[in-house]
Amino acid sequence: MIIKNTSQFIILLFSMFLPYLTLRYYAKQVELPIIRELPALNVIPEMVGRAAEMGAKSLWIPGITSRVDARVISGLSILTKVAEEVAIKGGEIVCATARPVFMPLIEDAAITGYTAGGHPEHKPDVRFLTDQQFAFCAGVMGIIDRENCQANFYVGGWADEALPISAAGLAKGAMQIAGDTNMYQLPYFVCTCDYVMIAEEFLVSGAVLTRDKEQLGGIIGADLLKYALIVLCILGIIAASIGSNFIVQILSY
Amino acid sequence: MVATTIGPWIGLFFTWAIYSYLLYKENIAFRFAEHTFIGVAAGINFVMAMKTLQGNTLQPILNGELIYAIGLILGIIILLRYIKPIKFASNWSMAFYVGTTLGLTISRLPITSIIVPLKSFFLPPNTLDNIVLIAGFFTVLSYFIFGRLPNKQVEQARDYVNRAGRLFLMVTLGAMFGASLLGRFAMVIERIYFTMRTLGLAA
Amino acid sequence: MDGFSEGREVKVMAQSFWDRITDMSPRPLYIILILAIAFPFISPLRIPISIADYTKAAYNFVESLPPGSIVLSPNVIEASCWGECGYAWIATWEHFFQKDLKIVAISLYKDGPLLCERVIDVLKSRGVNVEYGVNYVNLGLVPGFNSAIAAMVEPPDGLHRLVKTDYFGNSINTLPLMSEIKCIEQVDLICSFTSGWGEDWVGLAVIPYGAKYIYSCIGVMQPTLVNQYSLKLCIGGLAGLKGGAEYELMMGNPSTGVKSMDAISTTHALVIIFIVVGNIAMVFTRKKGD
Amino acid sequence: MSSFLKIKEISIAICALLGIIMIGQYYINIPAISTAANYAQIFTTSIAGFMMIFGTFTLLLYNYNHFKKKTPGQWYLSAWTIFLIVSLATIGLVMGPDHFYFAWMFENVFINLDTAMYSILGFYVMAASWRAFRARNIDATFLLVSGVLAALVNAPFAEAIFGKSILNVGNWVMNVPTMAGLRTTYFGVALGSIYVALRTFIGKEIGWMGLAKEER
Repeated sequence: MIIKNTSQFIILLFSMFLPYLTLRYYAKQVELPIIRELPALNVIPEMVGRAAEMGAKSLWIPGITSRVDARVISGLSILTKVAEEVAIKGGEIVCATARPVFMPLIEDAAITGYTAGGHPEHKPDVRFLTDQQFAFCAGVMGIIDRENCQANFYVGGWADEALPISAAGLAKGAMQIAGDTNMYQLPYFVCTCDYVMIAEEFLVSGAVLTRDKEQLGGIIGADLLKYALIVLCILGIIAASIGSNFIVQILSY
Repeated sequence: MVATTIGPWIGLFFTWAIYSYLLYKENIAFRFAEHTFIGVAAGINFVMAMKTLQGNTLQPILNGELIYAIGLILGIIILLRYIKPIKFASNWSMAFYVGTTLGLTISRLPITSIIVPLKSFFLPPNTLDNIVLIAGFFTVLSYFIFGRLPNKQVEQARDYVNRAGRLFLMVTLGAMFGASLLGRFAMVIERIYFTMRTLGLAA
Repeated sequence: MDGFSEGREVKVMAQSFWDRITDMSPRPLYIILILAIAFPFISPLRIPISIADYTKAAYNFVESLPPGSIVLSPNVIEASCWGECGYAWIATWEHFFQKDLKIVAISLYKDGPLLCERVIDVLKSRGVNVEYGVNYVNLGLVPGFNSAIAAMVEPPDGLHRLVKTDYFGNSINTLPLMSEIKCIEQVDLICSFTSGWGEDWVGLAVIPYGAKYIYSCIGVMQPTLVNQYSLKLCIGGLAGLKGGAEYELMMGNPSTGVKSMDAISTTHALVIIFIVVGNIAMVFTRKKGD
Repeated sequence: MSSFLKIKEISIAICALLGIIMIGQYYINIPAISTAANYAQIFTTSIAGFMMIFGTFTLLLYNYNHFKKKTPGQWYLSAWTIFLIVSLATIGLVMGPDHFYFAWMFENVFINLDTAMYSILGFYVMAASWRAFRARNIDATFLLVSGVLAALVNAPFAEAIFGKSILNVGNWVMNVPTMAGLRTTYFGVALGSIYVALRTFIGKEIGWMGLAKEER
């Protein structure tokens, strides 16, 4: 037979093309697919308002990752939302990065947010500190300390600099949100931040904010695959309870 | 017994130049150590890369196996990025690299990350362990389903399921946090042991 | 000062004590950490170490291998992970040489070849019989991660297509050991030292070819090792420094790994005490309604 | 002709073709594909080698600019970095990496620096355990209880003081709820990676083309 590992091949094809089909379907629809409530997005206006009342600043950092991947793109869409809130409620944002190549992207995202908030004339404060991990850590901790940042957003691709920076923000009593797909830095964020977007929840939050119809369509496609996994698991549990491994044989065909 | 050769003492200087950043503040010794680290790392990186290219790409071509020339040409194209007019060519080699790496990764994901973990949940719910495992599967998977269900009541019930799923994730993250302590402290222990051995305070 | 105000005053003083503790500079804590590590090296506590089942499984499988079996030992590890995987590396390789197995070492990250030679130097200083080209070969660096793995395991002679010269520049045709191994089919055991997930070897070698795989990882990857062991994707593994110490104990010659475990005890005890005290401080400062 | 070569569709086609060959190697029973895939993987390792060299040139250029512009407080450090790279590279290539100077620099300078640099986080964890690891909400409470139990499993003193029971509880938490959560996250990661790969093969995801931004 020309096809080997058939069941795996079927799963691969479904995983590749089902989200693409739903993407095409929703691209033609007028309204957006409805996504469940994401608590982190509701907290942003409250955080920025609190910082504005205290006369403090908001701080946005995409982590130290060097590639513009899905995590950084989600982080940028969150920056646009924060900039919109700052334009409405007042206050200021400081954006610090370790990658010069990100700076134009950050400026664009911030200006888009300011314009949406009705203040296109605001100038975003974007700073490139250094590309060395621990020197970047020290730089950001200095900003948190000196410039009293009370609404901190750590959304992007993080590594070992996550703990020292978020702990410094916590020590200043700031409200903090974090988001990353790197499961090894999330435990530190859970302890130091008020809300943490875990793995896919972070990427979806970015898509919801940008109202990207295509990406949201793809997410609905992935949901259908997960429902399929749930059905398969229920059948598997029933099969295991009555002692047959019918499902297991299908999956290893 | 105190270290007799100069090597360990150089290592001691660099170790505590790095730690001076913690115990004191950023200073010239730390920045000197940092730049030494960057320089030596790049030097080793370059030599290792040249050795593998010379041994495993160039050598076979000289021995007559000309198919390896394709790898050599694709590699040289990467270096063309510095020449402005033909900079676009370096994308072809990147495309070759990304296509192979991505294709290999996703070709094995259905078995390693979907079928095998899924089969591990096919358990009769007759023991506590099995019930907790099955509950973990359904609640965490529900947490990662983002489309809102049309039915209001079902969606409210799902909020509680998602809440339980998030707590399962917290236990997983906690275990990773607990295990990471073993890793973090092992590195510090090795540095302190090296320091004591060099100073002759430990065998 | 009536009882009530006195009690309130004590409470205010207690809260300001906790506030001062909370806002304390971290530097004294760094000194405490250094002392907590140095102390057991001066006067060892010798706390008994219990051995994890995946470490026992790895040891017993190596014991069951007949002499002359071939072990493919890849590594994806930075030099900084020496404190974690170094002792496990020395202990496992020493066991392989004791059992007259043959080690083919290949590195997928730049520090690997030099670390392999560092392990061999330690073993030679312990009088282990290492004959280069006969029972040990260092194939040097092959970059590209999963592309390199997929290329070397491919039958009939993937390894000979991928690697033409070893780390010292000798052609592989001049090495007797390399004539005995052409691809994954001649490999009796894969013992991988990695700071990564180890998923590549499972997807590219264990599942397609049924290879036997020991996953020696860094501490933070312990949950991944527990997962692979319970799903029977690996036959055993070593979790960072603790795995190295356990393997040294099973080999019967405790060395640096076992010595360091006392310091693991003191540091872990310190962190747990600080977490508990920190949470108590939080309860007190929260009572102030902040 | 040259403008035709510049279009990015060529790169996307190459990327998709290689992806299909890799998938074909595992799923389609045609020996020719397996051989083609094997050689494609070998060429990828060659490209990876050249990318390492490219990284070193970029670093040399970065430090040379600092040195030429005499950036205050930086230029002499950049000069030292350049000296190290060039000296190690020439000796490593001419005399071979098992030459005394190369091995000595690795053994006494690099390993010590690399380990010291990465061990800094151990100090941060110790300081943070004091101020940051607080059970401020239910999520953090579950995380800290599970984290402390996992730490007690790894630390020999726990069994010496609390006996075998603490080990059993810790191992149960590590083997049952943790595995349930960890394995279920694999599904999301796998589906996400497969979907991103498809978007890359059809040209919607071109972040990797960062090398030549003009042609995006």
